[in-house]
Amino acid sequence: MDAGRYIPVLILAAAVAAVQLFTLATGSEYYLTQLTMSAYYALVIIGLCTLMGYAGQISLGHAGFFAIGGYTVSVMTTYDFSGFSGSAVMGLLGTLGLASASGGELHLSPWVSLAAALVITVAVAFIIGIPILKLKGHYLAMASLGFGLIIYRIVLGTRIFGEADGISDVPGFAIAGGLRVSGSPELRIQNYYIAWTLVIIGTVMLINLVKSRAGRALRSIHGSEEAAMAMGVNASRYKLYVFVISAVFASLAGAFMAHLNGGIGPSEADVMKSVKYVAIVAAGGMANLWGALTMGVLLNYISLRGYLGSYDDAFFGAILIAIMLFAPEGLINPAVMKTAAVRARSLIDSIKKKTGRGGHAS
Amino acid sequence: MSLKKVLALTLSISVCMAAAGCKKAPEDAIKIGAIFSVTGGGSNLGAPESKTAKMLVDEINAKGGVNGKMLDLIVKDSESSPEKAISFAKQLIEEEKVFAIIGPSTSGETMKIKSICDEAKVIMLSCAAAEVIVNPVAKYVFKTPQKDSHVAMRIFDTMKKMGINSIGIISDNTGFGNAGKDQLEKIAPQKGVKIVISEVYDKKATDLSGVLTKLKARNVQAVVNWSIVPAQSIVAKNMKQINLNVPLFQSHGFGNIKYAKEAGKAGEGIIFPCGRLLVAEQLPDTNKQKTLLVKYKKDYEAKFNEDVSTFGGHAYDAITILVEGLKKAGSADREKVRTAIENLKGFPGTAGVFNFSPQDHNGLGLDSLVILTVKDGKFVPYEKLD
Amino acid sequence: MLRIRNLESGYGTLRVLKGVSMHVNPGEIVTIIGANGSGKSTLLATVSGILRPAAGEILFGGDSISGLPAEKTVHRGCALVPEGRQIFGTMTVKENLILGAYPARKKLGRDGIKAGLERIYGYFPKLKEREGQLGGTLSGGEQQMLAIGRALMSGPRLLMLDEPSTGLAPIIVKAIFRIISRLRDEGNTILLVEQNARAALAVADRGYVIETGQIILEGSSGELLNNNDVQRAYLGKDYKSISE
Amino acid sequence: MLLEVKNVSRAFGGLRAVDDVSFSVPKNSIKAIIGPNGAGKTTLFNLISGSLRPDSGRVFFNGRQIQGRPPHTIAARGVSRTFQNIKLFHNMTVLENVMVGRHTRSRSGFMAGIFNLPSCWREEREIENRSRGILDMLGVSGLAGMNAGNIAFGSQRIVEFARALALEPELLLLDEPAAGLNMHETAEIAEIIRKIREMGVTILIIEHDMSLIMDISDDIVVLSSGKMIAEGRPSDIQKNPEVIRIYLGEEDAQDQEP
Amino acid sequence: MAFEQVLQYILSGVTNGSIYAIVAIGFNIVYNTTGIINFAQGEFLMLGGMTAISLSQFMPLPLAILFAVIITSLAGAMIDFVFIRRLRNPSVLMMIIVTIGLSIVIREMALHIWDEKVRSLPYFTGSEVTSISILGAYISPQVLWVLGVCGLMVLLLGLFFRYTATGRSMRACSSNKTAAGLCGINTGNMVTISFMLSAAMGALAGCVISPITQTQYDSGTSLAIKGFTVAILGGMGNSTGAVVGGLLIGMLESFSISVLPMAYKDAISLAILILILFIRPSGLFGSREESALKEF
Repeated sequence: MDAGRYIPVLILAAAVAAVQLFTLATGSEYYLTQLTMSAYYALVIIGLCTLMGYAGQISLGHAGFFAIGGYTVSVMTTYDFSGFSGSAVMGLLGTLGLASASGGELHLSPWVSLAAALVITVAVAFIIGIPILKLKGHYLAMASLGFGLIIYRIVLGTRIFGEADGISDVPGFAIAGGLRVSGSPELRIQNYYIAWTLVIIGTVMLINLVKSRAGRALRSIHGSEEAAMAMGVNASRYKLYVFVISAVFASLAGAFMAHLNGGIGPSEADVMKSVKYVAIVAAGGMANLWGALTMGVLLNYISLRGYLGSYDDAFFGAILIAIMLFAPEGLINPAVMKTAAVRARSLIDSIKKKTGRGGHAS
Repeated sequence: MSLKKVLALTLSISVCMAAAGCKKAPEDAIKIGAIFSVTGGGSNLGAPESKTAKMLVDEINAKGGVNGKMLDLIVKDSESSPEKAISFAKQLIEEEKVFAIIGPSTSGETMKIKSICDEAKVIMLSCAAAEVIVNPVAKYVFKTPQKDSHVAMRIFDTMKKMGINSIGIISDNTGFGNAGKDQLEKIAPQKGVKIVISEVYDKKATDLSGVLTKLKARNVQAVVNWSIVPAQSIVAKNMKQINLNVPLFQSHGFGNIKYAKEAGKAGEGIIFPCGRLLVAEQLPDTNKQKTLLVKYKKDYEAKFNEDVSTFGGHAYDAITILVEGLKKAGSADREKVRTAIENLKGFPGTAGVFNFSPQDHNGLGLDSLVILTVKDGKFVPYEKLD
Repeated sequence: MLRIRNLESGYGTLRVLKGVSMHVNPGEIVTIIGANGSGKSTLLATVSGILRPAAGEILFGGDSISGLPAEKTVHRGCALVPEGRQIFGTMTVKENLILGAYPARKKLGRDGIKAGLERIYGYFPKLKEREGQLGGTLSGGEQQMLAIGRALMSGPRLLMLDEPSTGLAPIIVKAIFRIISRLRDEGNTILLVEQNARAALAVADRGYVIETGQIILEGSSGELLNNNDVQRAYLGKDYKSISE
Repeated sequence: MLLEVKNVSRAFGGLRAVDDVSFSVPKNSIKAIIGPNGAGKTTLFNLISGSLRPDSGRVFFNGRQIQGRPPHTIAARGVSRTFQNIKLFHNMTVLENVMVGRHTRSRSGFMAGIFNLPSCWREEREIENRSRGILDMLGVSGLAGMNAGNIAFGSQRIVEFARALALEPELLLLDEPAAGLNMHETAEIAEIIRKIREMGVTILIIEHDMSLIMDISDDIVVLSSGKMIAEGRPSDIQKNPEVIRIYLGEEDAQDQEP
Repeated sequence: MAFEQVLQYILSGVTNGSIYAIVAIGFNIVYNTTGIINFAQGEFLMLGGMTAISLSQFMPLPLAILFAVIITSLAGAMIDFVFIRRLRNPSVLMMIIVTIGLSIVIREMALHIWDEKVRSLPYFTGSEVTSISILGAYISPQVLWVLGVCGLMVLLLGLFFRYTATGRSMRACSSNKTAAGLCGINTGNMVTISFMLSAAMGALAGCVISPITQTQYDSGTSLAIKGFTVAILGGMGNSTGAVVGGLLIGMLESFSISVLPMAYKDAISLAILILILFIRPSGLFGSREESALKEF
């Protein structure tokens, strides 16, 4: 039913494949490295887009969830569990093939750590979500920012999380068959597809959600929480669920990214990262999943490629302001692109008028 | 200067995309990648490193390059983010096919790309301090700053001479502070010094009187501050202000006169081990490093109108070592150059005299450090120089 | 006092007023009646400067005030009590009133403002009781009184009232209209926009009937009250009479 | 009795917004609440619909206590409402607004939605058909695809009615449904209210338009400063001296004389 | 704990607390007129400090500070003229994003104007090593300057907002913009004034704290986060709340150091802030009544 909603997804899938084939043909597969990383960030961003754009709840702490995923996986896959080898749990995991000993060390399977990461994320999202989602406006912004900062402080101040150095030497994640999430150059193409498959699955799930009864309820909360509740929508539960889902998206991205990069550092939990996520969602046009996805991939790609050198942050700040001034509905929106052009022209005109003919804008 | 820079900023934002695409370099140039934290948390390190590297490469190229080939330096600003460092390292290796990588500036970033470089068989000369970078040794990974353990040993040795037995440590929460704190805690028992208390402060800390009060309450005989951030001068000021009058030891991170200047009168008497760069002119002429130190110092200060720091020196050493390796190998063959670097002996750099070996990819001994102190706002030797 | 010629105005590209001409003489109450969406409030918003006219002319005391922003129009002595009251909810009643005197603060001086306050409390003794209370905590009727009082503080030459009876209990509506006629008796000039046409015409000297952005009828209150069309369209004893 | 309000009180700070109010609404009747602004009418609505929690007193709906329960559970029991200052979801179309009204009458959860299970499809079709049916009945089906924020004020009221009806309420709370409407529109609203009553829905209405109230309501409750000062048939209320003194005013009472 | 130590912790808490309070007050000024949080507030401190440091090489300190305050307030006015005025119907989220964007851009511009090095103004009285003894605990005289300036600011701002026509008009704008216009208040100008005022306050604060905290191109950001925390804790828009909130957070941090590792200092103060928000969503001194009347 309503297969039309999946047409853009098919186009995306085709584009993903086309890009890979293009790089293969031109011998420029190295572009896939950053496209893969960008895809994981895009996963965080579409989750956040659902929370912000559709349910209307801002979160300035989503890097915290990314870090929870990434750090849990990193700690658990690098930690030597041989001290626990006698315990019943380890025994069970061993018989299930989820723990393996090598070189005198006992390591857990990445599946176990991934599961643990998701469980922890869901638990934290519930615990933190119940109280903070009662807040609104600046107070919600502050509380979520506070959450993000606390996570940042914890990873930066705790030895097991590697403090400022973060965690290195995280092994790859053998998913199934020959599939393996890892950063080695031979696995570049399959990792590109793994990341984008996750993004596509995530997008499909979120599209489904938005168009479902639950999604409608979420959007109604954004429209008017009071009216939504009067219509029988359990607003606090719905807000909480979508918060948890977006947290899981972030955490999942963090976990995969840790395997891909072979480690994680505190910069992933930095507040600036959270701010960037929010800004990218805004740049994409808030309640616009495709806009968020496009901007998420594009802006992260530019940043990871280092195109802007030391002006990366400046460029980012400038983009934020420019979008809010000229295209507050987001860039990926045809109507808006037109008005943006009009507004930009009128701004230029007014500057010209103020400064006299051919004056300088500075 | 400001207007010019603002204009430059606007201009570069608009053209940087295009600029990134069309870098011009001679066909047969030797490409060298550099990953520095020019901005972001490690900018205290990355900025002078980046300046030094560019200056040095220009100088070498002006003299006709190495083995008749020009050097092409590609600097990437990682903003102290490991994920960016990873992305850049892969870009430099796979896309730019660089011959070697200089940097990164911080240990966290270095550790993330250590295996990437090693697997790709690309020589990496890290400018970060942590000991784990070269221990265990990775075949293609070297580092130029002095070992933390050596710095710690020199600090403890000085303390013993002063009769200090119980100390308090504070360190910043950067990789530098982190690694230093670990080494201090590891070596203290061997040297018979008791660490009464060890605290970590934020790299953006603006007031440390609280934590120093905690130290004061534990009656420490000296304070060791191990960090690279501006708070180094705040420590000195706060100690005086809360009347904690015990000797203050700093790490080699203090090796930038601006911190001493910031601390003003409170900075007087700070003791810290450091390379010889900062006291270059005061070295005896017999010293192997003197000529190059004086020259580097003069060039840098003339060109950038700012005081030289030991961090820029790390990049200086990385490049000169690489160039020496290239010269010794006679060709841009990675294996040969790597072996040449590994066997480099008695090579003078800013940090000390390098003696590499297959077991030691740092190559600096205890004697690469001298103990300095601050007197009348200047760095002077605490002991007689050799 | 106020003369409007061929005024056109609206929101964005939407033209709500399509060539309105009218005038208000000193000392009279003029009312504009019309259905929802006919352009009554748009007219007041344009005169007061909240909206910019697209065409036409607004003369106030002989000077053109077309296109002047709201804050400048008030300084000329043309005050609006907006629809929905728009009081300063987070400030006290007294502060609300003092702010009303803002355009005339230099002329009035401290004593003038004090006298103004007393005058307003004379009209609305309830406000004196609530002097220190936050505006937002007042009841709807009290807020309306406060809004009128605030507009009067600057001693305007023309007072414009936009739907002062909206959402108020009948007894409060009556009280408000009593004040309006008292103001007229004291020589104030008032331009009144009302949904409640009967009550409006009862206090007004003259009236205009506006429909889809154009004045379709004008005359003295008596004439309008007796006009068949007006009776049918706006004075139906209740809503039922029109469906008959 | 469908709804019974027993000794309900609620204070804000020192102000007793609703003070010991008791009344009941029989099935299939229309009861009106009138009173001066600030009398506590909307507060009373909020206490019934669950937006606010009473300090004391009880509210029974179909014989079960509902006071203090969250609004969404009360809505699920069959209490629907409109708002004084229309609260449509401006970020959604008219049809979607009405479809939200079907929320309590449908079940697909979060996970079913995310995975777009076949059970969702059937339910979605059902929700959409019912919603279109309601828009049809109220004569606004032409607006279905419009953005709810972009339609005329009068139509917004009607859409809000449609949304409230989509919940298939037993009790409908209408908060000043004629506020800001002209005569034509008020007549239309009266017509709709009558139609709703014929469907078997019980109505509790707050309104200032006395002619509308007198016309449609079976019973009137008069509030003033949070207290109930009168209850009775419209004709009695009009003659009640207390009500005239506090609310209607002298002339108006005469005006309204039939 | 000995008395002197307790006192020393208190003094250290007061030092930091008053710095936080000063930043929070800057937030409140703009918030009170426009209802928006200017996340670039921290950058005003940095700009003020940096400008004063640059100027102090050419002129005496008081003059340098004066000019720095004027220049920064002009920068504040420019921000309003160039950016804030151009936004149509901004939502809370849009304002958060724009001001965050501004803060990033200003910071990066400062980096390219002044480079990454840390600088500071000289101590107003005494020097780096001067310390005043109070009942056995010690404090830098500059802290007294910070306290004095902070106290003076609160007092003057309180009087300004309550008793002057301009102050009242600014509050009117925050309460209801349309109504303010109808009262003859030029709302656009009031917003400009509030930006200038908060920039000037920020710049002054940036100068006073510079000897203690030192100034670097990115020193505004962390101060802004602290200031925002304090402003929220005290109740947005409330100057007294800002001071009490600032001192509270300052004390909390300083005493948390005494028992817990300093690395968790910020986490602890933030956790407590979040806890307080759960119990009292309008902050310690925010009037619930008033916050219910605010539009968002």
